[in-house]
Amino acid sequence: MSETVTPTEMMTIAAARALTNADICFVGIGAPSAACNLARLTHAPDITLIYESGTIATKPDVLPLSIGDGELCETALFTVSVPEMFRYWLQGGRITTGFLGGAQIDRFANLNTTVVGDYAHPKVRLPGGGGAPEIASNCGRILITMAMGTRAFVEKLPFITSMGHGEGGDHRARLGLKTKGPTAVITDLCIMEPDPLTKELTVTSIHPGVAREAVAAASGWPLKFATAVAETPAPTAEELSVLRDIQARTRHAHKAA
Amino acid sequence: MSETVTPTEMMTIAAARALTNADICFVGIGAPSAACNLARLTHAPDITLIYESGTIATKPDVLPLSIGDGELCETALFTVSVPEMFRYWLQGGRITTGFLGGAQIDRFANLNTTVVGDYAHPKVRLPGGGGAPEIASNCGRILITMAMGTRAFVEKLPFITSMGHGEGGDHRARLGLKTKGPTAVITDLCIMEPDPLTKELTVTSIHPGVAREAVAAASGWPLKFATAVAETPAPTAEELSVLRDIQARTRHAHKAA
Amino acid sequence: MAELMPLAAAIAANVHDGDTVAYEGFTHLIPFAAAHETIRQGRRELTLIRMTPDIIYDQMIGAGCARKLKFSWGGNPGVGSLHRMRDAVENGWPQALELEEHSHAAMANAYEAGAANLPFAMLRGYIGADLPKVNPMIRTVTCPFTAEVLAAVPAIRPDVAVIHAQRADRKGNVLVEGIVGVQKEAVLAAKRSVVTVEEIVEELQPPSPNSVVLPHWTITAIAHVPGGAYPSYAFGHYQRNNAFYIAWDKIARERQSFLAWLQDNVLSGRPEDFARYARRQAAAE
Amino acid sequence: MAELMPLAAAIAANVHDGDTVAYEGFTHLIPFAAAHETIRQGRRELTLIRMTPDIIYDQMIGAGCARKLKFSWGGNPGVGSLHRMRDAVENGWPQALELEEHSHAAMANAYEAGAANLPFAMLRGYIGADLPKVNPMIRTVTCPFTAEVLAAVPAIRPDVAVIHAQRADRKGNVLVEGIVGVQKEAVLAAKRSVVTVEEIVEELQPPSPNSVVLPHWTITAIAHVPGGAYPSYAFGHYQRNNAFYIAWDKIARERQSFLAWLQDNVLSGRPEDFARYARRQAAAE
Repeated sequence: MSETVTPTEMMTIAAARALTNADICFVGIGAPSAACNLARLTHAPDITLIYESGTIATKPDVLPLSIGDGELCETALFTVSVPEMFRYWLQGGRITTGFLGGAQIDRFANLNTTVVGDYAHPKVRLPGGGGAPEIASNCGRILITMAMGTRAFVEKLPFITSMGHGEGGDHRARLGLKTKGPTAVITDLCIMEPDPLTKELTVTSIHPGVAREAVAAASGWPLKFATAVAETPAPTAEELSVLRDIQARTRHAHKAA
Repeated sequence: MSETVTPTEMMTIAAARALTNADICFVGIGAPSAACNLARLTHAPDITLIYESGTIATKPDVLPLSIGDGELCETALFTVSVPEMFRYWLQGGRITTGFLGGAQIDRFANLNTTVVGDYAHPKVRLPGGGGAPEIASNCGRILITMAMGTRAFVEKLPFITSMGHGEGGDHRARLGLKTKGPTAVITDLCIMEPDPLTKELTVTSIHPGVAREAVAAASGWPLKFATAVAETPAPTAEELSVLRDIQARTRHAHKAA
Repeated sequence: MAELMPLAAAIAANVHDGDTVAYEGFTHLIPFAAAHETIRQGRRELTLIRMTPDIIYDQMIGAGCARKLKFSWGGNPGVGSLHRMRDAVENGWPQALELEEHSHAAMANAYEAGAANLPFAMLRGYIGADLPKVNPMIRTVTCPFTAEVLAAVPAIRPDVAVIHAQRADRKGNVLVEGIVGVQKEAVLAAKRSVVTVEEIVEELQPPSPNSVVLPHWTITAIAHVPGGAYPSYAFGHYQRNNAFYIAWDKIARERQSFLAWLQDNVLSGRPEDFARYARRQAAAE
Repeated sequence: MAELMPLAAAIAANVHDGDTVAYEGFTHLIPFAAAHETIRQGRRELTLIRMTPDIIYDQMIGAGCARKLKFSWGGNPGVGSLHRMRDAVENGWPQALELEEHSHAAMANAYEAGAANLPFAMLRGYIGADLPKVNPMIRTVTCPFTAEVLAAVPAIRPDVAVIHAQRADRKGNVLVEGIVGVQKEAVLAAKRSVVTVEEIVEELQPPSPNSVVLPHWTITAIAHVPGGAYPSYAFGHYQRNNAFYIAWDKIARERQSFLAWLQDNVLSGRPEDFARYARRQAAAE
């Protein structure tokens, strides 16, 4: 095992720590999937993982490449149709935690995964929202994982794919939402949480070895820092080894034809 | 086997003859269930029988007492939830033939199974509509089986539980319905069909040994007869023996505790 | 999170006077043991919801548990009337019973909407029927694309759903199999849920990945009550006792015979009594 | 009534230029063999509907079959962009592609509404999102009981649905198992349907009474195409070829490499070619 922790590993481990045994978690592909399964294989063995393909209480041995790999169904308690997944389970209010990422985020944790540029004549056509618009509104809380950078953390989104805290303040409540929305943005450099009142993202914890200036420089807007910024605890040996093991199994599995 | 055919047997056999191999049939309990299974066991072995409990393509060996007896599920191709039954299969327009009966019927084949007397202060509280209101509108055609009598075949219904031809004529079309509605009322004395134009029920066939006057006397409204009234073909030996066999098996099964 | 407990404790903790409750099971898996326990505990002023009240609600209504019934078909299936329900509606005995009446399609859609956390259900229904004239809870909604007018009914959101199922595992995950009715929807639509089961197993092991499962975090309490669906049935365990359904017509026809039956079979009974029905069937196989 | 026929005949009889089509399968059971046959037959001006266009629609769009795409997530799952789709949207190659974009929840509900023969679907969705500003097919409906405003989208009613399934019996009844996606809804919502299957059996024998079955009278044509979901997978038969999904990124990135791949693997291919993927997997087990 390498002694150097990569920023992506730190991000995944910090995200995993935000989860508990009581979570019913709607998992996206990539960092969220790694974080959720890391939590399951370390401190939260009873966490319930749900993928939008319909697999409920799944326990994959390797990380899926798609949200519907066979591994997910084979290890699930049961599997429902996609309409049922979105109607009874997501809209039904059964999911405590939704995980989102995106191409771009703004200071109120709104996300863009649709287009860069004008919608009708895009500079870059991104994949689109998928489940995100309703994950963002129907889950009890939202965790976001994204690597930082000024092209990703932007002053103004060209398109709001899924709402975080909208224009800030009580915007969610004004739209009738009863769910919390994003409660943390876990990046490769730091952890941000919305200010209790304004809902503006505020850095509350910086990962070990990362300079405060580097965090500020990686944001496209003037980033707020909490009065007392913590240092994210370094990954434990167990966290690192479990994460690297599952990723090694995953690489091996996906390369086999 | 008794040589005398009872009126109920004649009714059931006449109803069975209205069905074909191509029918996807929504079956109610009682005479419809007997008729549908008689058809399946004689001239229409490939008929698809569906009970509102969710059992699809079922082949019961004994007639069920309820629409959800275990026999129905055990012999079905598959079984769906009740919401799915009413959404995808009935409202979905997948049923070619619905079978209805009722406590009362009027000349336009509207049915009452809700109350006799005022709704708020009923003289007799009947079971209610169950699936009937939407069976009546969503099936390709409706067959009705009811024993005749002046308390059942009435001038005016106290309550329309399910619509037949409403006020007659193009009433169904005016309400946006594209299905045929009742195409035959098969009784213990005769068969009635709606007039092509007025949709008033008209006797088109009288069962063997039944006097035209007896038919007229069993209706609460002045009954119309077709210009050429046929005589319903007498039950064949096969029809009778198959019907009596399944009813004997059924009596035996339901008496066992 | 599902907690495994005795039936009496499960009902006491979850069914309260005045609650809106749905004891569901469409001819199959009807939770009779739970209903009897509710009668024994003397619950009053319940609003009962069920597509087919069946003899389970005939018993609860006759025992005086109910002030209102929301339903779509109120008969003894294949037999005739529900005499206790009729006595309450027609004569107010043992107390008046308010009715909210729908069609099966509307009730099924209303459960479905409840499970989906929608405020109402829509259906192409009630066309040319009189029920919308007497039930103000049947309204309309207009399609914003085609302008078609559809029927609308409120979603069903009970305080408690009570169902019976084949089995639960140690964590409280539940398998329902066969005629599954609206049980899954009823549980997902309800604030709380009580599930009685034929057996508790180590691992649920559904026969198909697409089996009907209710995970433990959708259920409040689970009670192990073998035979708990008798005289209805549990697919894979025991058959419907059609003879009892036929016999019920005579028992329930008169108040005195009903009260005698109630005393002997419910008030003097215990949940464990139901096990004899499960055993008898197993022995016969 | 389902008719068993060769895939070429099934596609020729059911998929016509200008049709609105849904080749469905949510990461699992994606009907690649049917899509390749459609490309070979030179279909044009199709409106393609699919929640996740995936590489199956990347291939059809790149081959020039499509004029419009209705979708909710257009990526190569876990890998990156769909380069052929982006080339059509951004550069109009090989022809311009009109987009109608929804969320997954809206698409899933729209299929469900189509299967239920409703004109529209409602959902608590799109709250605070920009998509309703650019898609006039996202409207609202107001609850007649609570006055809550919900999102509404038109029901999906394709001319043809095309799916892949594990097996059919001789009568044409079809079993789908595992991640069942929106395939059942797509078939029930469509005017016609084509189903490719891994195997034809004498009796369907679903593992549970509640298995996902499409009876023969809901299906127009069935073709026996073992391996027909490759490089996606068929639960119980063969696994997803994730390596091919990763390789597709390079194949599809440039027009020339895509066209060469298309010539070698689709235009010069036959439905029978897919059997080698099913066989290889069977041998490995």
